Amino acid sequence: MNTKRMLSRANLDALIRDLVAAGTVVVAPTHSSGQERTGVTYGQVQSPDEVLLDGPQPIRPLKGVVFPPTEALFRWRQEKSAVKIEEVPTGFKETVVIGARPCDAAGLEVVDCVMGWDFRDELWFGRRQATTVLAMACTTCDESCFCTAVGLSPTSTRGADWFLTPVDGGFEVDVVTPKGEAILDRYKARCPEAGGAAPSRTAGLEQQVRANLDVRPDRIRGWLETHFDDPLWKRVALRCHGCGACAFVCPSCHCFDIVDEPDGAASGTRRRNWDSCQTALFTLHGSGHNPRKDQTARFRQRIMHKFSIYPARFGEVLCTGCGRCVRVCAAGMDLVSILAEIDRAAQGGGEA
Amino acid sequence: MQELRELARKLLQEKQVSAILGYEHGRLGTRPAFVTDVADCERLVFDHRCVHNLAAYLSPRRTHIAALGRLAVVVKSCDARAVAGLIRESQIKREDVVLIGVRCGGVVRDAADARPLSADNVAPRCVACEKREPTLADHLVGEPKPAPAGSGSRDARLSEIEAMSAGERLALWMQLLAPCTRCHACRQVCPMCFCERCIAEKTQPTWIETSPHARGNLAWHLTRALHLAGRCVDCGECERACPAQIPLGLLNRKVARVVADRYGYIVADDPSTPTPIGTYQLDDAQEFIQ
Amino acid sequence: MSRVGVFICHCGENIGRTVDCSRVAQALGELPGVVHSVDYKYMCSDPGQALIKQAIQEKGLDGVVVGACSPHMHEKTFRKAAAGAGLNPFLCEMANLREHCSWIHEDREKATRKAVDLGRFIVEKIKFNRPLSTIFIPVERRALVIGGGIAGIQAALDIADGGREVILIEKEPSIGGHMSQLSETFPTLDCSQCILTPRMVEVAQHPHIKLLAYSEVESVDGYIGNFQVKIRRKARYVDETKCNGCGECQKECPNKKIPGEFDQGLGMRTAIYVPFPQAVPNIPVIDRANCALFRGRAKGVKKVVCSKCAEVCGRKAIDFDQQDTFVTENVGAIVVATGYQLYSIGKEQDSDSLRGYGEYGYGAIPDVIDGLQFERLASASGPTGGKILRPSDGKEPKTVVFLQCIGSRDPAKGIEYCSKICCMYVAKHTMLFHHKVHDGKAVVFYMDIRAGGKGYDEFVRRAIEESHALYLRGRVSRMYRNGDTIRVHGIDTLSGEPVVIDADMVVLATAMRAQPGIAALAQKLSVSYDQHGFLNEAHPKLRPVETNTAGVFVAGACQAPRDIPDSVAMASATASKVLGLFSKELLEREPLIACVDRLTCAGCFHCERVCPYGAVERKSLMDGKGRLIKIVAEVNQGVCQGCGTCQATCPSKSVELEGFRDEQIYAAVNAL
Amino acid sequence: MKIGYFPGCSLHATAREFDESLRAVAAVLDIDLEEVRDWACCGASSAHATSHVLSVALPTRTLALAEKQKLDRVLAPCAACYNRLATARYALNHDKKTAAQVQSIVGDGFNNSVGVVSIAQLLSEATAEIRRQAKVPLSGWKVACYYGCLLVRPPEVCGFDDAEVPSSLESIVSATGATPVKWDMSLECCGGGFSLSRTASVVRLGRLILQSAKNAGAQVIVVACPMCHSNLDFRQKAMLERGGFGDAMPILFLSQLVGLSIGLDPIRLGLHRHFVSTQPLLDRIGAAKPQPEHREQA
Amino acid sequence: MSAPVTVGNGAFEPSIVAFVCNWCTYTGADLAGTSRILMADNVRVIRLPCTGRIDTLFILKAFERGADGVIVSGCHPADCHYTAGNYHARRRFAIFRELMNFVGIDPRRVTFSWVSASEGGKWAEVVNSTTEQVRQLGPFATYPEA
Repeated sequence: MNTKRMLSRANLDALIRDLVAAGTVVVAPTHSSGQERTGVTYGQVQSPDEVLLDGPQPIRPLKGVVFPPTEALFRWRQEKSAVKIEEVPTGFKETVVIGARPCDAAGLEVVDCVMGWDFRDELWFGRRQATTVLAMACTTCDESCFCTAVGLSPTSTRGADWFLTPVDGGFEVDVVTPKGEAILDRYKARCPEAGGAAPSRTAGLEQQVRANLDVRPDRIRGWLETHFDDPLWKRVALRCHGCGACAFVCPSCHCFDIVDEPDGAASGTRRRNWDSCQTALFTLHGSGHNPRKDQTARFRQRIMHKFSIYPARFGEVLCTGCGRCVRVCAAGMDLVSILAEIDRAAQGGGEA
Repeated sequence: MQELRELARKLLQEKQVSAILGYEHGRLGTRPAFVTDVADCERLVFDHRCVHNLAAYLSPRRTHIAALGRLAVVVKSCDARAVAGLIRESQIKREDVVLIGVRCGGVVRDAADARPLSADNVAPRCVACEKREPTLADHLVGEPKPAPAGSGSRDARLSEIEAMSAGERLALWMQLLAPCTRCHACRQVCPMCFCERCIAEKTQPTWIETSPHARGNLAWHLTRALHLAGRCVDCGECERACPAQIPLGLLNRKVARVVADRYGYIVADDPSTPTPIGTYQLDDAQEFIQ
Repeated sequence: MSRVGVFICHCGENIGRTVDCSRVAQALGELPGVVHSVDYKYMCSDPGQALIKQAIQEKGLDGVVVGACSPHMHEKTFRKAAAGAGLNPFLCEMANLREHCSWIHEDREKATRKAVDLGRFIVEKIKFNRPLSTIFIPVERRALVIGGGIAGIQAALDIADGGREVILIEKEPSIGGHMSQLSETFPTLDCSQCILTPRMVEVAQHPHIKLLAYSEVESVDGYIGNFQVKIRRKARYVDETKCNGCGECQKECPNKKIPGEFDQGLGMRTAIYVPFPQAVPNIPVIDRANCALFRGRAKGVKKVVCSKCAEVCGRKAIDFDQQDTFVTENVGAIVVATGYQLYSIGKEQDSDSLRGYGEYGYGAIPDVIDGLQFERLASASGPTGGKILRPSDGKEPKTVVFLQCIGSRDPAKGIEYCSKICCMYVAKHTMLFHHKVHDGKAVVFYMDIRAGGKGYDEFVRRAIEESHALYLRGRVSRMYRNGDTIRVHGIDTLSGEPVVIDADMVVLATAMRAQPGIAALAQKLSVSYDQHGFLNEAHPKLRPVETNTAGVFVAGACQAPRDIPDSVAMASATASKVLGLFSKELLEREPLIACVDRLTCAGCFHCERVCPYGAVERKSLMDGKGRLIKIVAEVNQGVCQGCGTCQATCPSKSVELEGFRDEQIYAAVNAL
Repeated sequence: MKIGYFPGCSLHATAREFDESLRAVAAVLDIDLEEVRDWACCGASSAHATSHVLSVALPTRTLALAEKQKLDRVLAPCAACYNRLATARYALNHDKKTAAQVQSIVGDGFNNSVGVVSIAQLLSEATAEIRRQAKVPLSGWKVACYYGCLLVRPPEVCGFDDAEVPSSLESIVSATGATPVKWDMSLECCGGGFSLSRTASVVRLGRLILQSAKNAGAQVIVVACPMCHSNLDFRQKAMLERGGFGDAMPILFLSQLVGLSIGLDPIRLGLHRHFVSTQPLLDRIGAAKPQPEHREQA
Repeated sequence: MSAPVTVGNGAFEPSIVAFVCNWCTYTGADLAGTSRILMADNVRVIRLPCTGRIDTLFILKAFERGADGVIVSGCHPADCHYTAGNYHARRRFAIFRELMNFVGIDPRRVTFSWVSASEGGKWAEVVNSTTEQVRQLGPFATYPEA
């Protein structure tokens, strides 16, 4: 395996048409349609010209494709003396993602750990199985990106089935997984064996990202494990509104809430919806007691979970450095500088 | 700028307040700053990138901030309206906060936008803004600033939508609300959304479904706009915070205009004015009632 | 899981005819949580109620839904039945299958389906009903009576005789009201003062009555059982504790030419005066506007212009520097008996909605007077000592024309209502006139004769047959001086002939109007009033002396035009209401009121702003160490009337109206 | 100030002096009377007795013309004309059915925007100016102001002054320096249109009015209605013949009294056209003797 | 008033919820009943103490639960049993209605009316006219199945 292949832009377009024609759901970065403010987001496309491969990073992560913001778990009906449960049809449609960012692709694999841990989340894995990810090396980055600080890079192939590297005239294709092979088998004609290695257009990007933040996750984890009550938390959390937008745009945040929604007096649907640990309600007990009583505790929880707790349990940092939380934060919370500060502290540098 | 820092130092030195809530330049753009140390007053800035409405931090629900003690807050006129709202609705007492009013020449749409203020990056509400310095303030700093350049017709889009057919409007809003994931960032950053328990979180009964589907989203955004009737201070934070980039300002503006047209009520930074909800006139228009 | 019982009533054929009751019972029986569902011919009948009681006991129901008529009809009946079987009455509700279904639809199929829906709403709702218990509020067993006319006097005496303390306040210097001005009273022609004065004295001497004359209500706080009333005691400039009512001061007062209010301007009084000899309390008051001293002071004259009254007062009771004082009284009930004023006839009116009768020359022609003025002329204690003499020249009038319905029943003049008493007192006037001027001729122009009441019509007949009053059915177009007579142009609509009469005197039976300033008082009491300023009773038929504010009652002409018997009857009715209220130390209230969830209340107090009754109070929540956690809203159970406006307004729904809590309404809507 | 002018038939015939004096006075008071072009009879006093629609349509036509002429108000000096015009305007606003019928007659495009003004209203607006212009002192003149039945009634139609105790004429008379007397008959009917058909009644009613005015000490009666004027002036001889009260009493049009007070020539004011001589009045102010033109009595 | 609606060959029959105050409109509806005034059978009445208690959330929920139309009715101004509940409701619904319209929910689906305890006839008219109105507008289909 791992033979390099060449996919011309024209062939990519053709491939997309083939997939659409074959009834496969094709998801790719595209203009967020019908919005007042135009942005780029992952969305289902019907034709190649909707696809934006060299635009900015999509505003929302890829996780929605395998983990929708809301999904029905089952319907219930209360009868005279019993409650009847009806499964909701969950046919996982075959989906191909084209042009996924490495940080998004990696995100899926990172979350696999928890989804397959003590309880195997069939909904997650069902969609994972049906989804083939053709990731693509980044061609742009900004000062919020820090994938290199969490062991990834603009060219990392984690979580990708194919990895596309933009070259003149098209893309160099690395087929990374058997699932990738399967797609290849079907569409071999579209991507012939590559000739001599074409020059990648992604050179230098990695250095740029590293310049944003150059830290060691293990150092950070070490500090976190011993600084639960560090004054840093109070200070950095002050400006946090607890809006949770960071979690909702995060490719690795995966917490959800489960609600029963009646659609009548005696029937309804149980759904699960994205949730965020940044809101007070997240940990509010029925008694009215809240173990995470203020934003300091909630913000700390987020960092702890991503850089200490999750790594401790799964050996994975629950962050892929996509930088969305930094871009989206209304209060200018900047994970990059916070991690930098922690890393300095970990090296005995103390506060910045 | 120096004027602001001097004042901040004075307030801290004289122990009038234990912290200054203002703005600083972060790594990426301007952001809220909490200054408790006289030396840090140097960090304080005020310029066209200070978009945030700091009044949101004054809600008694922000226990980690209340813990700081008595605050001095830097307020633009729109922020002062929010402070007035909090006083009017008994959330804070006027004497519990020192208000540093700043003369404002408009701010940018996006705090990360480093460009100088211009017609293409100015926040639309600032162009129409008629009040460039707060009345509700203990101190007033900065030189009077001119109105920012830009097209004055911030409600052009509103009128466009009003001109559509009901069907078109419904289709439009279904599309606009579709990307909402119900993160409720709009609520969290809103200085007037200070409820102890938001109606959207009340589960017995669940008037507003928390699921980000058409039902839940419509119920939420309509109710939110209604709750802000005569209360929205038009600071644009909700729209700015929305990760899905939903134009929430349209809904708020619509309601604000209804309230102004029907009841001649404009939200101002005067805590003593009664809100249009909670008051009534015997001869309020009732053309819609049979 | 709930254990709801459903009972569908056929109401004989009333429901059964269009609604298939057994099908409804069966369908509702299918619903989760319904453990019992039957239909029956007459649920309200004793056997019907027995069915319910039996089921409650045998099946241990925790909710009862009766599908029958309107809850306005039988909710109380069935709740009582449920309570009889040991179920909390508030766990019983009705579905309206008659007024809202069987009576307004014909299609049996669709009516039946609708009936099932209506039933389902209530079944789902009742699953969230909560057992509620009556609320008890302590009662301050003292009453305030506002107004010292015959109604106020009667109410005060009845309450006091019932053994409860009464504070009676009167804005004039003396109690007695309009009745004290009357000569005789219909239909018995007994002397008004003869029957009134003893009652006035009784008030003054009653151990349980505290009389505050020359006083007005400043403000009212609190609620039924617990009112705090601030009372302004207007300065008399006479020390009540010293004055013994000898009257020397009035003899000395140099200004003796002031038209007296009590004589309706027909007689004169002094600047320091007692309104009338039998006044209670018999203590004079100085009329600042007409007293030389105070007029001087008003002009800034330093020296004492006149102090004759003070000089002659043996007890040194005159105090020119007296100021208004305030007292606050705690009372449990308030009786409003502020009475009426007369419609003013002239062109000038105190309200834009009113028009006068310029064509009658009232004011311009001295011998055109109103009914109350005639009372004074006819009264033995009046300016003419009871002789009927006309104001212009003191001659005895031979021909007197009486006009009824002046203002009353005349929308063009702004008063649609009938003043009720005019027909009777005009008849009385004609008799008094006939008795005193035997060769006199009384002519009455009337629109209709309204003499309903015991002995009333007979009275009018006597006026016509024995006193030979000429009754003409018609109106008068205009009147003007003709020599020393008044030419009256009218029409007799029965003969269809225009009538011209040269009268020596004309008496106008003017409309009864609410007292000026009644609106202000009503607002202090938060009692509603109609467009004419008459106070609204809680229910025109069934709660005639109560108001929409619990604990505030109305008696007499402040509620509508009333004659003396009516006013006295109302007064006694209010007294019995008050005594009933005072019969227990604790007051019982229906528990369907609002209640705040302190945990989630954010203390924005929108509820406080919308509450029509000011029932929302501010409550500080402290932690264990006595530190303030937050200030939240709290509903005063005594004041809340249960409208629920607070709940609809509360952004976080932290206030719930018992009986109509969000969960109950949601469940009903959910059952759609 | 410009205002539309609707003289009506009588001001072109029996009440020429009303027209003349009014125009003369208006000129001095700086009131620009613009006659409504092609105006027609207002319908009084027979139309409303025969056909309601006609009685509204006739005045409406005139109002429509005035509207076309861009006039916002029209003055109808004759009390009857004023009453018909005002009544029509009121009917159009309050009686949809009639309005529709009339619309179909006068045609569309009429917005009923033209106000209708009586002479009493017009001059009571101008009292300040009258005072300013008053040259000839009429002090000592005792004037009975006679409104008749149409000038301020019905109130909902006229909407100015009190229908039972009016005061506008008095205010104008006071402005001229003369003294209005208080009397009882200022609103009584003069017999109006019955002048010819039931002369006896007119004479009877007229006597009551004269009598009352005399009793109140009036020396002259001021009227604002051609019909009242002809009844009280032209029929006064007959009234006097019944005896009972001494000399004749001059009957002046409101505009004539105002004219005299601002020093206009009695001839221009048409004072020579009256049956009851106005000379005694003129003597008191030493005005030139107008040449009475010869007229046959009917 | 019109005859009761009859099932016309599966033609669309709107489902309408009425939120009414206990003192005026509910009693008025009772009067319509006692007067045997026939009316459309599409309306289901939910009784509340006062229009002041009627929440905009009720209306939204009714639509979510498949109502095609809603009626909100209470005491005429100055008639409120609680003196002012209806005045507050009037403002609440004035604003709600315009916002609803702004997001494209046809305001003709929601009838607001004052119906007094003596206006049984008016209640029947409100019921019939609203039913007819909503029937013309067709089923309410704002919510694509979530």
